[in-house]
Amino acid sequence: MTAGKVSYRAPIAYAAIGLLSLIGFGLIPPSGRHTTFAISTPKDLFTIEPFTVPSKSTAIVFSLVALALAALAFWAARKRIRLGVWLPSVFGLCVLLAFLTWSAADKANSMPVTGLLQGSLFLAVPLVFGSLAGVLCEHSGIIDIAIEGQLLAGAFLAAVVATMSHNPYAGLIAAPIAGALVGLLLVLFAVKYRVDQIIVGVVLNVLVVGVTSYLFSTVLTAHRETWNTPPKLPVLEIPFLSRIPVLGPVLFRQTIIVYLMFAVVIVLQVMLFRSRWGLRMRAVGEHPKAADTVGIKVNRTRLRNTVLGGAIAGLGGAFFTVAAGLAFGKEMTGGKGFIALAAMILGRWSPKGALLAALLFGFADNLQVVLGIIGTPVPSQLMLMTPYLATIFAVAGLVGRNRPPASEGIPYVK
Amino acid sequence: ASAPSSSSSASASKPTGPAFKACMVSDAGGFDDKSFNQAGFQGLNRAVTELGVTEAHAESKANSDYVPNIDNMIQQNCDLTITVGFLLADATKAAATANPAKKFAIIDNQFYDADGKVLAIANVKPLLFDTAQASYLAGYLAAGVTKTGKVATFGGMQIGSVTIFMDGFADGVAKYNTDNGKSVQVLGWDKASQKGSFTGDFDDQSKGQNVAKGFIDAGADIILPVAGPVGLGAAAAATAAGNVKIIGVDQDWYVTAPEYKGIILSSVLKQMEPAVFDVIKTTRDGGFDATPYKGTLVNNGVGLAPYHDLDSAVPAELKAKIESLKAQIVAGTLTVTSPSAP
Amino acid sequence: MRLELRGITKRFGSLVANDAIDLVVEPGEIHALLGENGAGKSTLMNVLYGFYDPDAGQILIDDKVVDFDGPGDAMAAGIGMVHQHFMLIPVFTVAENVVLGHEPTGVAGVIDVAKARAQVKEISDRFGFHIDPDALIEDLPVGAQQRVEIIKALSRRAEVLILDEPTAVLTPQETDELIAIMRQLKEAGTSIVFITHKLREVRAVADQITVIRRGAVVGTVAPTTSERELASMMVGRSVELGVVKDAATPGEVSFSVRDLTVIDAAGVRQVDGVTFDVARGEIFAIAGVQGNGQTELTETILGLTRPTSGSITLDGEELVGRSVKEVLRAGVGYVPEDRSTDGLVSAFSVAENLILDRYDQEPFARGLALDPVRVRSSAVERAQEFDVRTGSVDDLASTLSGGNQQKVVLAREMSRPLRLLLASQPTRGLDVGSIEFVHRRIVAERDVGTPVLIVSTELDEVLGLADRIAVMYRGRIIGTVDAHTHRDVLGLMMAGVPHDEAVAQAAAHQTVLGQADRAVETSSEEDA
Amino acid sequence: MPGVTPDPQSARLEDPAAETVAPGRGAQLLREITTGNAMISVLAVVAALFLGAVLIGAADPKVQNAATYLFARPGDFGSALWGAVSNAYSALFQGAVYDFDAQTFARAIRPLTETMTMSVPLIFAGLGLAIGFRAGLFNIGAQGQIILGAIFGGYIGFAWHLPIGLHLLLALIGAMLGGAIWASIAGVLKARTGAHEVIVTIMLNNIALYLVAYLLSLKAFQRPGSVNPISPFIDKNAELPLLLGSGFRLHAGFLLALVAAVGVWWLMSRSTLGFTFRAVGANPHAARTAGMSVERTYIWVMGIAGALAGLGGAAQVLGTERVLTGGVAASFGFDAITVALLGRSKPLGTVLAGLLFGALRAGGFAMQARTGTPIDVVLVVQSLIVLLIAAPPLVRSIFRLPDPARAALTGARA
Ligand SMILES: Nc1ncnc2c1ncn2[C@@H]1O[C@H](COP(=O)(O)OP(=O)(O)OP(=O)(O)O)[C@@H](O)[C@H]1O
Ligand SMILES: Nc1ncnc2c1ncn2[C@@H]1O[C@H](COP(=O)(O)OP(=O)(O)OP(=O)(O)O)[C@@H](O)[C@H]1O
Ligand SMILES: [Mg+2]
Ligand SMILES: [Mg+2]
Repeated sequence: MTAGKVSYRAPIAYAAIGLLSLIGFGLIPPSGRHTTFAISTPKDLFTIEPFTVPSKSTAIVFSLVALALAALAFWAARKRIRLGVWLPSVFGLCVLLAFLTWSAADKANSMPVTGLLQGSLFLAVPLVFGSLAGVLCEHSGIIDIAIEGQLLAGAFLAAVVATMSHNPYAGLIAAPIAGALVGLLLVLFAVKYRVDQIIVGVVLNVLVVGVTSYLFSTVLTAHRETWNTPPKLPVLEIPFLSRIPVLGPVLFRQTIIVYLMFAVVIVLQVMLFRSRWGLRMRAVGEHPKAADTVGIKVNRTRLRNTVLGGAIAGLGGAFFTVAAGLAFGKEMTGGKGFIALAAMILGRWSPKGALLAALLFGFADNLQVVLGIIGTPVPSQLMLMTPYLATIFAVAGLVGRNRPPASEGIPYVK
Repeated sequence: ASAPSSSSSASASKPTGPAFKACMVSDAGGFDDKSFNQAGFQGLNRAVTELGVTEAHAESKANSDYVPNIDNMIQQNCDLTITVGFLLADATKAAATANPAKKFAIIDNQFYDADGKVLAIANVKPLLFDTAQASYLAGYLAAGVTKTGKVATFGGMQIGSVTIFMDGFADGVAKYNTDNGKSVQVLGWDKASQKGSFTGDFDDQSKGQNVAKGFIDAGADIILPVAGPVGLGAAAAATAAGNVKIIGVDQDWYVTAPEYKGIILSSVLKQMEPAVFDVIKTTRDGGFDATPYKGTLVNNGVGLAPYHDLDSAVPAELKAKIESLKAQIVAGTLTVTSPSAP
Repeated sequence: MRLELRGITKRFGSLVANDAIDLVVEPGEIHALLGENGAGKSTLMNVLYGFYDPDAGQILIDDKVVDFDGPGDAMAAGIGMVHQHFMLIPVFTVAENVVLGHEPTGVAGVIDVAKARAQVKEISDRFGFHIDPDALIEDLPVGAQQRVEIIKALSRRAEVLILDEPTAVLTPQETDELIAIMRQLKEAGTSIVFITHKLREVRAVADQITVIRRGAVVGTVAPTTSERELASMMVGRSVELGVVKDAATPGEVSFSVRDLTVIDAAGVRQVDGVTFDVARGEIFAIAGVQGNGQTELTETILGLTRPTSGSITLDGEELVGRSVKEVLRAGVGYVPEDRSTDGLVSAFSVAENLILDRYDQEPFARGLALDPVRVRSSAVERAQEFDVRTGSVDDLASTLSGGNQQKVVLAREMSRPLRLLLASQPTRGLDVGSIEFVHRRIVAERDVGTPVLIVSTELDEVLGLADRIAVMYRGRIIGTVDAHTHRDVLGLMMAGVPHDEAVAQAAAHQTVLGQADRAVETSSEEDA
Repeated sequence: MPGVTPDPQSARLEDPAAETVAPGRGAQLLREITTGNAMISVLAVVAALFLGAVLIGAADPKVQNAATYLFARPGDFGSALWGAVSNAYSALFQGAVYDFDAQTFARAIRPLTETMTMSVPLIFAGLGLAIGFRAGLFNIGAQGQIILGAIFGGYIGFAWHLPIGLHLLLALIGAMLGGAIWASIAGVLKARTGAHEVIVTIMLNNIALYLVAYLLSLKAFQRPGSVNPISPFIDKNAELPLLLGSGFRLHAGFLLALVAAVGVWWLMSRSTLGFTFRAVGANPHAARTAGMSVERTYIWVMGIAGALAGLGGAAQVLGTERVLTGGVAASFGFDAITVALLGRSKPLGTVLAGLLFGALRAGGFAMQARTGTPIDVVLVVQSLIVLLIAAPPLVRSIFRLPDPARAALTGARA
């Protein structure tokens, strides 16, 4: 028998990936190729000129750093020392940079670093809102499969209200109402009638698709000008900050919905784990009977938080229409609600985690787009798999077992 | 509103001859897909108003819906059933064989036998569009108008009726480059290897927006999105970027998406509405024949939409050159090829 | 505060859990509520605590009728309750659990953690609990969880404190401390309702004893009533209180554990070089406070956990490295410490539970096919033999009372030829009647020559059943003693005091229950 | 009853059902029907149809028109509404069960056979999911597993040319294998790394979609001479034979589905493997303590669930569609979640729920074609039916039926 239960799974994975990176991106490709990275955007404070690096040696260097980190992980596992999240993060970054260097080698177009990050955030926005909704619902004990429906309902109402009022901000206020309504239906059926929460969620998604598509084909299409030409939310540039290279365009040159997203993540992260409201909600999701015995109204708590969760997802729905400046379209959320659900689990039911998981997915998705743009030999259908493969890899390789709120999905009966 | 008199409400049907029923089955995109289902459906509606025919229509949500929807149309005694898209080909063929007395038309599909030879079915009329011809002109146009030397195109899903646009576009740009010794670059599609950028579906407009933004970041200033409603996302991205133009597809986006009219350079027209209208009209008048209709620049079945507001952005000699290219294609001295061409 | 319950009736469907119960708790009184499993004690208290609405009857506080709409109202009225099954949230810290429902908050409802911590510390210090306010509940041993529950109730300034079977999980010393706390609270004017099955404890602390049987009050008596009398009031017949058994006739050693060490994922040595032997026809008991490595030890023997080093042999065969299935097939009968999570599938019928570890073997299965007729007929036999009280063997295990559930586990594990019986907490939560039965069966298994290994935190059980006793502390066996060792000595050893020192300390300082024990011994001598 | 003293109070506390003889299987079924589960389902459909009527009325141009002069001639509105709704629902019935307007008997009963045809993939996939649900695995990957089954079964079907009998058999086995492999990925990852099956199956669904799109872009999967993503026809020898001749689409897949349902019943309630599945689902700790391998069970369960879903895919390519396309799975995999849950994860329930969904689909086509009711309204009506069937208490309160909760409590102990 070897030393007890020390797990070498992660170090082995790191080593294997590092090695693959070294061979695949570094050693095998021909030498003499160059990769250009573009950093700056026109409005930046100062310009960082696109710079070119020799592809092969750069990839080798990054891979070697990754391998060194793998060795460190082995050592730490042996000594039973816990290394923080920085290790997987830095490791991932190194492998990624090796990969980017390899994939953009000798391309006519440079690798647009800022655009890559900007797009990642853009694609992540609805996922973040969706998973935050899931976080709220599940912490109070309700499984929210209806995120997709909440996003779609939010997108719909935001478009209609913004069009009617000629004010995108009005749409932003309306969207949460639509999402909350879906949340209300969910919690009503789940709590009052004790219907299996997954059935309700799945069915509500269909219901929302049905209702919005119906209204779209009838009302919205017939009178497009009056109903479905939402004005776009303006981009609010934060003075000075928005002109910092890379960070500025990514973080500070956004519409209000992105700022709201960060605000909601921070507020929820704090409130969920530090406030009375959060404590009570989590108590209800973990052990409703215990909550009941200290005088917390279990079902009322579930109701409120599921509705609130729905509202947050609804707000995320506004992203598809008023924030993006698009008219509503049938089923325009395209399955993002399910990805959001996955992001919530991947983020271990925490707002912070949801943000990171959504960003990971957004990044993988946008990487695929950017590679498509600068030209890639891989067929489009296979490229489109990237974000899903990345997510599976993340959940299987990095995250592993995680624990949902203990009482989710179970109706509370005294 | 006031109540109509009871006599008029009793006789709602139009008094024209023996009733002719024209029907249509959409593919999974639905009739408001901002693309060929919608255009075809407009043709049907025009036939109802102008010819007084009766109609029935069924929207499909999935591949499994085609057979039952077509069958229901037959049960509805449709004289002519128009099916939209190659995915309905097998179902249409089966229904046509089982119901030789009924007439059918199918958009964007040609039948082949087991050896890959074109197959004619006596009661099915294929309605085909060689959109590569029109997008060839669009490519030439884009290459002539671009300031950055980069133009782009992307698709919804990688299927023939999408990539045919992209093939023509790429060839048009290439032609411009050879004619003028320039090196305008096409992002998002490589005709030779048939590889490029796709959003993966025809629903999620934000993906189109993101892809377009990627192109814009990479320096493209004219984009041809071949992705139905997802293309509107590209228009939104172009609007946000400021100096980027869009070339629409299928219909004239200047008309169908007026909120973006300021950036619509032109559109690659696929004239399904008149084609559908015509086939209904001739069938009603007893003139049905199964020879494929092929929309080309010759018969104006495909074409390039007017430049509208951006007319001034197109130099006169470029306009002239495009006209002459069109004439050459019409005359047959210039052929536009695509692996996906009908 | 004077508390009175008048004519409380509570039904669950057609089951009358409380039938017109009257009860008066005077201010500053320790009132014991005694009754068998399922007698309706917890139900009554849950009514009092506002958790259930009674179907009939009234609650009076200081002679005024009150109407509770939920536990919140009851708490506001000064009633606190420590539930039988702890109402603690495993993933929360102690402080969070304590303040839940009445959180001290600052801006925007953010909890004032410092204040919460201080609250815990203050009460913890007052009673000498030694509870870290920032510890997670799931990391705490049950005894500590219990103290958290008490802190929780006290932090709301309860004037009436209901303790529902608080001693079921405590060591004698801990029980002693609890009794001291109860007395301390009583001094301060708090009334206490104290629920238990343990007659010894009742007689040691109660001012009044009310006995409940099958939902109705049998009588209220003084603590001077003899144990035998109380037991027969509870059960409705006379019961044997001690374990009746002949002296052991140990054969050769057949089960040995050598230098067994288990280090868990977090690097903690849960089992630390444990060595012992069990002979045929001998009951070897491992005593110890919960959380001292017993769980890991039994799980390692069963093959659920891989040891870091050491060996386990049964009749000379090495068990380390074998799967659970192989260990069971080698003839190990295993009664897990927690029947509801590890012993039973509550959504399965009694019959299915009776074949849980043999469902794929003859005669229950042929190839892939189960033989439902055999399964059922064998289940009927087992149920009869082990006196499992159920309507039918097709009933779900979840509908059985805890005692009967435990009998199902025993019936399953003891109905095949065994080469080792390994039972953890075999009678946890059972009433006197069921305990008597379970003990008889274990002794019978010993008497046919099976080595028996009992792991128990219950001193009475260890003392009554065992032929030899080992005490486990922090993963080590700190001493092996014979079955006649005094409970106070064992109690001290369970707290980590080595044997010799324990003997000395015990002589100098007797526990309340130890004293009660001696009193019983002398009185029964007088009886005789 | 053994060992109970004849105490007058004991009758009250002891199980009252102990006196009655345990009812046999037949009596139990009878009781289930008479205690109103069937009744509730019927009423649920009635209530849902009533709610749907509102939408149908709102969608109907005649009704809209009459509504504009509602107060002038309310009778018009009433008759228009009645006309629209009765037409729509009779079309639904005629499309799903029996077409009394049909010229021939064959045409008249064709709808029923269509319903059965539509139900085949739902039953297959639903059975697979049901096994997972009972083993505690929330597999929502039926969509991807259907696709993989269709790819494998379809490829063998059109690319190989084998003797009659053997060809079909191999194609079916291939489909099972395809589905099983796909599902096992989630099973293995869960067993080995603890990766949450919900995330993995969602991701695998998306990957499968792109995988089939990719394969269909290859010459090997396309028809000769065509570049469209559509496969050649399945060989005659690999087709699932039609049951009622060429006038009907009903094929042997339906019988296979019924056989599969019986098989699943046997597996789950009469086999040792099913015993393990149920034990692991109900209490993995106890299962592990009893010597079962929880990890191996996860892999088995997913494998079998995937094989069943794969058969669903085979039923589509080899039976109903007879070609492989990218959309071969339609939304069967998602609908199957509701089918399985609505059928309470029991084989008979799943078959019945599958037939209900099949009927709603088949009827939906007729409703759309005959009355012009938008297909989205059909979706809405469908989801309402499911919600109401799943929520008996709601139906009871709508129809003011007595609450049988008390009776049920005593019933449950029997
Ligand atoms: N929520 C409930 N639903 C149905 N029956 C219940 C419920 N709670 C308790 N009972 C039943 O009521 C009776 C009394 O239970 P109660 O928990 O009050 O017993 P107890 O005296 O506390 O027993 P123990 O000593 O085991 O704690 C039991 O038969 C029990 O099964
Ligand atoms: N949910 C229920 N519905 C109906 N009857 C129940 C239910 N739960 C328990 N019972 C019945 O109530 C009686 C006592 O069960 P319970 O589990 O409450 O006992 P208990 O008080 O916990 O006993 P033990 O001390 O042995 O654990 C049993 O006869 C059981 O059949
Ligand atoms: Mg109990
Ligand atoms: Mg109790």
